[in-house]
Amino acid sequence: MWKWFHQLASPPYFYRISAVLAPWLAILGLIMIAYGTWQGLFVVPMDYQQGDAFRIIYVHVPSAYLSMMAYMIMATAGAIGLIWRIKLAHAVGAAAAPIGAGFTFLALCTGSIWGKPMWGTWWEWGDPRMMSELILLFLYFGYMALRSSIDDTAKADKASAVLALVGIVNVVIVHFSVEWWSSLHQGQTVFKKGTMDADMRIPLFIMLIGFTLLFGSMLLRRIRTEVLYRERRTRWVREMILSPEGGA
Amino acid sequence: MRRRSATERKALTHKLSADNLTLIRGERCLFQGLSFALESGGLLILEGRNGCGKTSLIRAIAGMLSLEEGTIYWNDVPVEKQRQEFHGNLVWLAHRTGLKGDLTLVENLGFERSLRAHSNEDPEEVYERLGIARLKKLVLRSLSAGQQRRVSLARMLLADVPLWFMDEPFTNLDREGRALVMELVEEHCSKGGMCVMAAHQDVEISVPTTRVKIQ
Amino acid sequence: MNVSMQASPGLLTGLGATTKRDLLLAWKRPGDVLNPLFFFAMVCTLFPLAVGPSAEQLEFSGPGVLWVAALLATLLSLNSLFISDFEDGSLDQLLVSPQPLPVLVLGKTLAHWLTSGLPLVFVSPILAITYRMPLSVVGVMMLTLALGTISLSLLGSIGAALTVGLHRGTALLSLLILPLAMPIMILGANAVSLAASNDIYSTGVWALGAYAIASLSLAPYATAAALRISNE
Amino acid sequence: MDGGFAMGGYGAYVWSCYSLTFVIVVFLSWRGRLRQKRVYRDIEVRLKALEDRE
Repeated sequence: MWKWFHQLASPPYFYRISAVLAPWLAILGLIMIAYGTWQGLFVVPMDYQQGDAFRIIYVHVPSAYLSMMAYMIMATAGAIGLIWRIKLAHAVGAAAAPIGAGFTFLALCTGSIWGKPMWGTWWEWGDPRMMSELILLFLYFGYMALRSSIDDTAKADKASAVLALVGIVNVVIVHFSVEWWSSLHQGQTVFKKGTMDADMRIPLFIMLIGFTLLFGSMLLRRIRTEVLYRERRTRWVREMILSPEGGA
Repeated sequence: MRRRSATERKALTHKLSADNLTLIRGERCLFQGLSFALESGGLLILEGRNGCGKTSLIRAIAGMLSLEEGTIYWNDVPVEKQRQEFHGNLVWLAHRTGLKGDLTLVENLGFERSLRAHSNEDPEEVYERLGIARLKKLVLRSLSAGQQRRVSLARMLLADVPLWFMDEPFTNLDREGRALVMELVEEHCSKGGMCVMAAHQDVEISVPTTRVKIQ
Repeated sequence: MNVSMQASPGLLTGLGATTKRDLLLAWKRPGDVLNPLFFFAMVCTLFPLAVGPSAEQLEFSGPGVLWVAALLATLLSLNSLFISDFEDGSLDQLLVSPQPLPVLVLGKTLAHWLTSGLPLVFVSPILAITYRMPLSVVGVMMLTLALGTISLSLLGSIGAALTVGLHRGTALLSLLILPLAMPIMILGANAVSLAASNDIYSTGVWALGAYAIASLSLAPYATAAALRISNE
Repeated sequence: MDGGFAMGGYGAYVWSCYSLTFVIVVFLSWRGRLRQKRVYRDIEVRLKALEDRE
């Protein structure tokens, strides 16, 4: 297991294996998303409380979940990179941030569109989940801004890893403080997490897996780019690129 | 646990060595596979043109810059495993003096004394010798660059450590000042100290010297 | 333990010396201490001009305005926490000192709080009274500001360390620190509001205290790591 | 079929969410692909130039 881990952390090996893996993840993910979307939009009966508007959860929940998972990946990768000095880990962090920011933005937008028919407002300051997502988006922006303003890659890697770790501690605190705050201000009655019927739950489950796979494929592609850039002076990159068949 | 006193520490011989150092800064590989060893009483000079990576190397040896590859040893133990111990044995002198322009000489050196082990030498004598005794009460901002340089030399002399790091010690100094620096290094090494120096000009000195040339 | 005169000075000496040096520097450059205070007062002046001077409005928005202004003023002062040390080479000296870097960093942050947070605490009552805050609430506000600015200084020192030596450091520092500082402001401002409406405000105060203790024990390590990275 | 697309009056909300999701997913993968191509081409150009010089 440990040996395999080390092998995976070797850039040329990772570069080769991810080239095979990424398209399969994408295809599998897209099939599941297509099925889930069709089910979610047309097959699943509408919710008796929210009507057809509840169908938004099939895109909202996966994007909210991915926004947090991307941050977890970013912070974990940062810790691994700082502690064990594995360079590939920093590449993972750099690759996860823009995707995570994209899904956070998506989660905010879909949440807000869902909120309009449900609460009658596009934005509800009193909702702890929306506030946490917003602050998460700011954290992503900070992370990317810090990374892009340091020219030296190695330095940018380490500095942004520290920031990601400080941020992850804070995400938890943000969540609790916002929850306390909204309890003071009588947050609008957010829908209760009622039990969902199985035929509603299964498409959501499929969507979650599909989005995760698609995310994995996007992440792999970006990590490959990062690896290529960081290893641009090494022999294996030189040999691969100058070889007649190339290695895109 | 008993801490070693200065005299005991000086009686010991120390060793600073590096094995297979590689350093990459941004786009450039500054050096590769660099090794050296320095023992008590010796001087290590890092030579090369301006901007060739001397300063990066000396910073890396002092533990301020992380290396791509290689290990630096203090008494045969990797420095990263005993950072505090290693830093307790060195003093750092560089172009940026690390002295506060708004504070007086005495205030500046007083701060340093509370961070680092200090020698038994009388500060007044040291000031006298360096020709800065008259400036004691002045704010450092009002001193010339050469005089500020001498103040940082005073900090070096007042610290009770075997290892001196000097990054370009001759800049901003007149002939007399340069001769003084040489004299101080010779004296330090003859007492069993050691010195790592980065310099872009030739240094003629009667101390066992190791030279590392960086292309 | 036989500590001879030549041994490296102890931790508390290092901590005290760094604090003392920074306080001395602040004393010689009072502008660095006063500017954030003027800024604080000016932001507090802006709000009534923008939203109107009615007593009801002021009473209602007072805690929030004072807290936002305090947050921004602290942010303003954080900028210079490590910059001069970075420029004159003092940072190099701190990094190669035999004292543990987190301790020295704590000393510097303590000095920062004494010259930025604490003056804010003492200036705030004057502005609070102009916002018609009752005296009993002013006490709560001073307490939350004192606790909150400790955390702000500590948390901000991480951001200041990460951005030291960068070209666009100032703007970046706010971008990094503001999201992290939000919980502190939420806790502080709402505790004061609760006190103003005669509610139980102790939850907020306790949480701020816990936050301050947690950041006292964790932030210096992060700042020290960030400084080593930034000064490479 | 009309009832399916109108979503009981919530059609605009539901469809805008799904299209936004589509747009963002496409945007993210397009950006990823673009950057990959750019980095690859930059390295290729640099290496070719180096080879020519030798």
